[in-house]
Amino acid sequence: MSIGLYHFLGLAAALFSVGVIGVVTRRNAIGILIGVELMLNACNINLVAFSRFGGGGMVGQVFAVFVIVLAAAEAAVALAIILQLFDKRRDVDVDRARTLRG
Amino acid sequence: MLFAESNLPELVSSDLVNLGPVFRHFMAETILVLTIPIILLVDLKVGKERRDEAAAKIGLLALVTAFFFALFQPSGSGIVVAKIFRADGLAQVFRVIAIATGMVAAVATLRTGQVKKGRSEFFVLLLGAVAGACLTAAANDLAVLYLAVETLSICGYLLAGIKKEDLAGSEAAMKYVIFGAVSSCFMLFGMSLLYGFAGTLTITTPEGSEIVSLASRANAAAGSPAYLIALIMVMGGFAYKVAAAPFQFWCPDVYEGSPTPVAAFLAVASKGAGFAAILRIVGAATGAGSVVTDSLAVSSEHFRLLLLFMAVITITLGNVAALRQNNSKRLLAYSAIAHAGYLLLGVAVTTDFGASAVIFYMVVYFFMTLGAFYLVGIVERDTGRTDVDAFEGLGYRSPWLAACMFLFLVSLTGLPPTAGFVGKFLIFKEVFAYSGEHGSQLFFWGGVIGLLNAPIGLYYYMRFAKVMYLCDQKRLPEGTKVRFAGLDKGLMYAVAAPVLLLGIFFGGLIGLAQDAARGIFQ
Amino acid sequence: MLLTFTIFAPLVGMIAVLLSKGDAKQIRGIGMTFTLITAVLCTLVAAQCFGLGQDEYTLVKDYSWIHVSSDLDIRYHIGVDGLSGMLIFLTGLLAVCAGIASLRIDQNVKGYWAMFLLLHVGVLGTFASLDMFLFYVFWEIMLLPMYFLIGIWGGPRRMYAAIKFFLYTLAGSILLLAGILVVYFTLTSDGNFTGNALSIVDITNYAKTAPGGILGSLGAMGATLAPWIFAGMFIAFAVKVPVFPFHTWLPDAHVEAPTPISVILAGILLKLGAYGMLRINFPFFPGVFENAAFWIGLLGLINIVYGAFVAMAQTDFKKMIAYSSVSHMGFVLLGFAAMTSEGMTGAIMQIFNHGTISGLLFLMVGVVYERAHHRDLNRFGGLMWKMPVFGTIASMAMFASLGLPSLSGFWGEMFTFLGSYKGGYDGAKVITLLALIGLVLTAVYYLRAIQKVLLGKLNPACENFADISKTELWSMLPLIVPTIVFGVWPGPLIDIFAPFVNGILAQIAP
Amino acid sequence: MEQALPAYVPWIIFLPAIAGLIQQFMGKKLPRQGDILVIGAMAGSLALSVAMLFGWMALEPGQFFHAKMTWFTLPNGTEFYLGIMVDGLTAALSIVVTLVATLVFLFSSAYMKGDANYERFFFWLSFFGVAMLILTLADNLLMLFIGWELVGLCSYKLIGFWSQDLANAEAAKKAFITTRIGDVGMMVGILILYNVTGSLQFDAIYAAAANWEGSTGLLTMAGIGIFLGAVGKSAQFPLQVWLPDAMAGPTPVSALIHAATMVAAGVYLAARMFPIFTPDALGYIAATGAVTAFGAAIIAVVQTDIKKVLAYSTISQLGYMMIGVGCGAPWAGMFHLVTHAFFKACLFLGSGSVIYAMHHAQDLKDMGGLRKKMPITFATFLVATFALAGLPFMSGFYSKDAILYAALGDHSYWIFGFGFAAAFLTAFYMTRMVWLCFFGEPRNQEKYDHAKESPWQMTLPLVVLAVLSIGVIYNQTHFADTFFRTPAYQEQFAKTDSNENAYWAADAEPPAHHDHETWFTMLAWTLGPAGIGLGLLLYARGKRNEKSRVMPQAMQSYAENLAYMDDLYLGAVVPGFDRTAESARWTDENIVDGLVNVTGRGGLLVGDISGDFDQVVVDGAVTLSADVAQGAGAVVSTAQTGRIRNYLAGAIGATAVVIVGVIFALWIL
Repeated sequence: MSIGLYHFLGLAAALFSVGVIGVVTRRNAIGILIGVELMLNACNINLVAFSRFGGGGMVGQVFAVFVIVLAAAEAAVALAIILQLFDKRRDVDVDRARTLRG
Repeated sequence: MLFAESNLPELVSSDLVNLGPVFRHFMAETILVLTIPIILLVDLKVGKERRDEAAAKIGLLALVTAFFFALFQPSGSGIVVAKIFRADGLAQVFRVIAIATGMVAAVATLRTGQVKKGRSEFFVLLLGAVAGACLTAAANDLAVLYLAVETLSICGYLLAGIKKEDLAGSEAAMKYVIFGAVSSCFMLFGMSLLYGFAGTLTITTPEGSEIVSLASRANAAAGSPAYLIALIMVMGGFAYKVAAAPFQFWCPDVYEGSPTPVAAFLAVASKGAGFAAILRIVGAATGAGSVVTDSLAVSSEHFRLLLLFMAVITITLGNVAALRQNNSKRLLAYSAIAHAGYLLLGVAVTTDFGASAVIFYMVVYFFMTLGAFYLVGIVERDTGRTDVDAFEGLGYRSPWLAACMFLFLVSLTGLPPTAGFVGKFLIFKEVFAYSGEHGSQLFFWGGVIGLLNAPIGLYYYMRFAKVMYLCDQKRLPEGTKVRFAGLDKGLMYAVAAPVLLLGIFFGGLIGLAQDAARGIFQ
Repeated sequence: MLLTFTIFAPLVGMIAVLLSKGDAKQIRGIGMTFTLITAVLCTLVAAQCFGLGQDEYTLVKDYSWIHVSSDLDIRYHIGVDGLSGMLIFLTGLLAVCAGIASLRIDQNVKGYWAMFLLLHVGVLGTFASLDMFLFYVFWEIMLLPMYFLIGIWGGPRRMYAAIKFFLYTLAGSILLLAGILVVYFTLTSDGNFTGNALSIVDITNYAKTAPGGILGSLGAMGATLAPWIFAGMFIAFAVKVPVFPFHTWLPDAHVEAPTPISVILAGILLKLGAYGMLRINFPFFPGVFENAAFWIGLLGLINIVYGAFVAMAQTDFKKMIAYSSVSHMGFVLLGFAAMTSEGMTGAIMQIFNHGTISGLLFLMVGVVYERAHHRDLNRFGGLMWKMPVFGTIASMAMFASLGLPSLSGFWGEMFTFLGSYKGGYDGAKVITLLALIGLVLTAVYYLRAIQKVLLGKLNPACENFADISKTELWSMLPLIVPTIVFGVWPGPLIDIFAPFVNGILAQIAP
Repeated sequence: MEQALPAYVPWIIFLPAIAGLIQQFMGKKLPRQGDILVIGAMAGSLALSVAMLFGWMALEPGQFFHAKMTWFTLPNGTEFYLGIMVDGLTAALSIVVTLVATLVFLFSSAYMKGDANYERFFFWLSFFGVAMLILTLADNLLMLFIGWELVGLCSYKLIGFWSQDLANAEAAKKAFITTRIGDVGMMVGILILYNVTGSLQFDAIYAAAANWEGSTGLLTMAGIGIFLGAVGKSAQFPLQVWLPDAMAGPTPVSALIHAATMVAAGVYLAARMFPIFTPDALGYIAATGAVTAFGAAIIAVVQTDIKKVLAYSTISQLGYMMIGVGCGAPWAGMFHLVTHAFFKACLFLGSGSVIYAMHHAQDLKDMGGLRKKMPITFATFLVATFALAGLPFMSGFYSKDAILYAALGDHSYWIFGFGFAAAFLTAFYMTRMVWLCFFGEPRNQEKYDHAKESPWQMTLPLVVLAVLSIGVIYNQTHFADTFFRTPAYQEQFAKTDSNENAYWAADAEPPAHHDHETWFTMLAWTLGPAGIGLGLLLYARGKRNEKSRVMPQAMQSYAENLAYMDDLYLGAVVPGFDRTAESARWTDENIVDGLVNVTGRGGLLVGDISGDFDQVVVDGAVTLSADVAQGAGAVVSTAQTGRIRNYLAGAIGATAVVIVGVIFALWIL
């Protein structure tokens, strides 16, 4: 059997789920960010797969490229913010940062 | 056959090459974007002591000019720029709102001395965020929409944490960014699926007389659950932007943590942008313009109900949670959540009238929420407190400030003769009308529950009124008199006047909103 | 224009008060002037309302306010018939009394008069509007000034009372809004309905003919919905009336509110509830009303007896009178439920006369409170000998309230009973006979009050009480006169609202 | 049938009304504080009503004066009238009212001299006159009811005239409320009648009753309802408790209101509504009358307060009148009303004169031997006593006799028995009182020495009334004939099976008194003397005084405890009501209000703890919805843990649930 669209979709879904689980289970901010990256890449797989197999044309792949770029930017910002927090709190456990609540 | 037949996108198409239309229809955005490098350059060149105010001057100037361009640049429901933007009324309204919010936020920051140093940074981010919001409102292509939203978000993350020395600020920023990143992933995944179904990223394109939308491209497939799931995930992303359940958690913390003007900006501008996008996506996805096939009708019916539940839950959640708050920023945050719910109620109806009601409400919301936040900012500046009791006796110590605040609160509660009432009236009118025409009991009870939330709202909004007026005048706290003069005063009057006037003469705005909403749904 | 002037005269007054730079004295002057102007205009309006035809309105003004589409056409549509004319007259009357009584308010005078006048804008507007949107707007406008008047100038627990009043009424009016909206959307999508879906007049007329009521076009859903909407609106108005079990805000509000505000509250605001029922609730849903008549009558009975019992147990003078209001407004419901000419007449007479009498009673309490600074019935005694004029008027007021013939309170009860016994629903007779107990109970608590306050040995604590002053007397006169005149000669009162009664009976009990 | 009303008749009401108005507003300034004005006005209406009486007597049998004008019209066109109807009843009663009133006013001008509120007293007196005359002349139930309530008001005000003393105020309140209870019954009657008739005019009601569609039970109910009103006003069993207390008022008031006129109004009402009474209703009335007549008579025997004795005797006599009405001889009842009015007023005024002489001592223990000191009072008192005791040739003899005979004719023998015993007791206790008061040795020498005959304003009325107590001036047999010629009655008489009235059907000669059976006549003749004899036997020897026991123990204590009625009411009924009220209040503040703000209480507690009372009181004062909300609010804000991961879990979890739900619902199902 040849690898078809649905395999890619399945892979993407799986990857996304893995990312989600990572995000929810990690206490470490960096870990969460990694989870986010996984999810983003799942999306990219979707886009590319659709544009390859479906009638989507090139736009999907272009979109994917944009996503990659944005992911980088987002990650950078996120890291910056987390570092800022780290300066004050000296740990990256997001759960301990809970002065704002209620 | 799962996919519509492909039409190869000419990405580098002729009408993108000649940038004429872009500039004609997007002068405001262009100005904002171009100002960013200018500010950065100035920041490099100008001496340390003068760079802050220089940045402030330039930034404000840019915002003001952009505002006027936004007001007067041509727009029309048919106009599509380079396939990826629409310069229709919807874009127009929300773009104006976004820029105006940016202006007020900037002024507030300066007046309340929130950001002492690193102003250039602040203005760069602010302009970026505003530009992002504008483009979000105008985007007609999933990719562009994503880019715009992310621009808005990323700037927003940094704005929330703009006070580096402040722990709360940093924590707020952290929560904001993580929550934002995750939910944007949901949005993106949903988008990718939509792209798969429709085979295009274009949301709606007017082809001759009738409008071709995502849904119509995906026609047969639109009935499938997967399509619905895609929509849900996209909505997840936007729910985060507008702080609607179940993506509302970040909202109170971030508003409380971040500087008040920033909170105001997030509460108004990015919520507005979010709703613009929601209107477009939902409109397109429930088959605007296309011949609505049965399968599509079914799935959009399901989607409608989901939106209804989402809205009702959001309203109740926000109102109920607000009851317990003593921090005015937190309280306003929950009220912002509740209002997101009201707006969603208008979206859930998925008619042009519903959309117009949403637009109307958004405009009103812009005035009253911005005003409330601004006043909170002033009180915070002079008393250093953000809890509700900081307002004690203001009705007698600075009566006009109190009067404005009271007006905003009454409007937020939704009592006549203020604009807030008219907004709620229009939205619930549409809800009940829908339940009537489609004989939908669910919508009827949804409407009733929504209405019954008003007394709860009244209860916590009136807490302000209580501390401001019903305090024992004999023993007013010897707190410093809250200064309410000059620009603050002028600005607040300018914001308060419409809240009252639109409550009495709202015909014009309704007309405007209906023009703007034409063609979003059919 | 007369009507418009009447509605907005107080608003002008309010602005004048707010803008005036004068001291308390001048502000009182301005406020009082505009109150008097309003009162005069009200009287003129009422004078126009005699001899109208059935379902006929006068002084009608109908301008487009917000015309967005034929779908959404909100109009400034006002007009008066006998009923609203009568109530507008009552408003003017009580405005004067409350105004005079307000002259002694010296804390934050400016704010007080501004709110006081704004309140009347809301009241008059509600009575005059024939467009449901307008009606609702005015209806809500009343809330805020009332909230502040109780909350700022009230007694020790004023905040509690104020917020309670506010929440109850708003919760109610939200249901009203829901009802208005449902009626509105139904009619806009109803082919047979020609007319403005917000116009009270059009809808009332349509309700006569429409098959299956005004929600008929919804078919089965309309049938299920109509009772809900009716109930919702009824609750909205019942809160104001107030009807058991929504009455608990009333005692608190009354006890805390300053005297003039209690007068307005008991004299006018309670009547707004009854008015709303007559103007909107019943005419819109005649069918539902007929089925609900028994329950409404039952609620009336509960109000009468239960309210009287609770009043009997009070030691706070003002609270006792507050509960007596609950009891007396029960007669109004009883009369409505009957669907007979006598019942309706009795109820509406009760609306007017309770307005004047309870106003008088609250002024009385105010007078006592002024001097004693407490309202504990057990700490008075023998005032009759110290303050004869006060004593005479007070006992007159109380006897009027317990329904002594030749004073106006009698007619409302008498005709309510006569009509209610004829009542068109099953169990009317039983309910009426049970309600008769109210006659005795009322006598009991009023005579007790008279005995504790006026009779017996002069309580040494009351040694230095002065008899009522000229001002106080003037503030009561406008209420004493109608109490006696309409007691002896109820004719004019009946004549003014007779056409309305025929109209609504033709509507709800054809 | 109807004859045009003479123009002067309304002035019977107007005169005292005008006098009252003037008195109200400028009483203090008038000469002699306006008493002349009031007395004169009442004398005027006396003259007018005498004229009216003769005017009416000149009419053909069965005719009567009637005039009415529309008062107001209901929306549905039902008209209500101000009307005056003058038939025998009216004529008789208005004479009684105006005459007694005039005399009492005159009496008061001396009795009340120097009272702080002298002019108020006369205002209320003339107000009472107006109300009573409205009641009398009314041609419809509504006006009658209005007058009815107004006399109640006057009685309230006058009983409590000296209400610096709370006891008097209490008595006044008791009177008003007790009668009000009766009025509830009357309202029931009115409602039923109006519901059937659609009008409250007497003629309409008579007509409706004559050919009654609808159940007889209903008509009976209406009748008894109306009668209950009379029970209240005329202090019949079980509502008689207020009348003895009402003696707290000034004695002229007791004479006018609580002996002669107002309490008799009940009998008038019963007679007026006679045509609507079904046999059952009549039976009930007669029974009530009998019980009251006898029960009160027993109590009167043991009273030591001179006014209390008279009060109970009044109750008992009113019972007598009710027997008359109930046994189908309203004319007899009315006849007794008239005679009783005069001699009882005389007795009260006499006692007033005594009290006046004794400086407001009312207890028999302070009296004795007064006949020497105050001869006129004594003489008149004696005459009136004979009348009340029913000695032959005195007015009371004829009227009682007529009533008893009616009872007999009605074949209600136990009632006859009761009335018979009551008559005997009456004679007895009157003798007892007269003796203890006027004969024997003075028991309070000091007071006795100061006592002296009263001024002419007081003695003159006594004389007049005493004269009117002489029976021969009434031609009793023609009384019925004269005073019940209105057709409604004749129909009714035809219906009731009283052979006394049988002749009304075919209007034959009215039955003459002498054709009673001989045994009855004998009985009637001996009854009074027997009672008096017994009285003398017991008291004349001076061994016994007011304290001494004259009856079997059970009866004695029954009488001394006023038939336990007050204990019943004050011990059970009143506290019962109070407890109900109290629990109602409690319910209202805790349950009803509580329902509507549940956590209000909870909030309060929290408030006390947190010390931030007001804040939380207001927080607590929220509607049910907002209350639940409060709780929910707590929940939600605790869900807002501040842990970003919980947030993510919440958001993602919710979305996941929805997605799974969609998949499940749409794909798998």
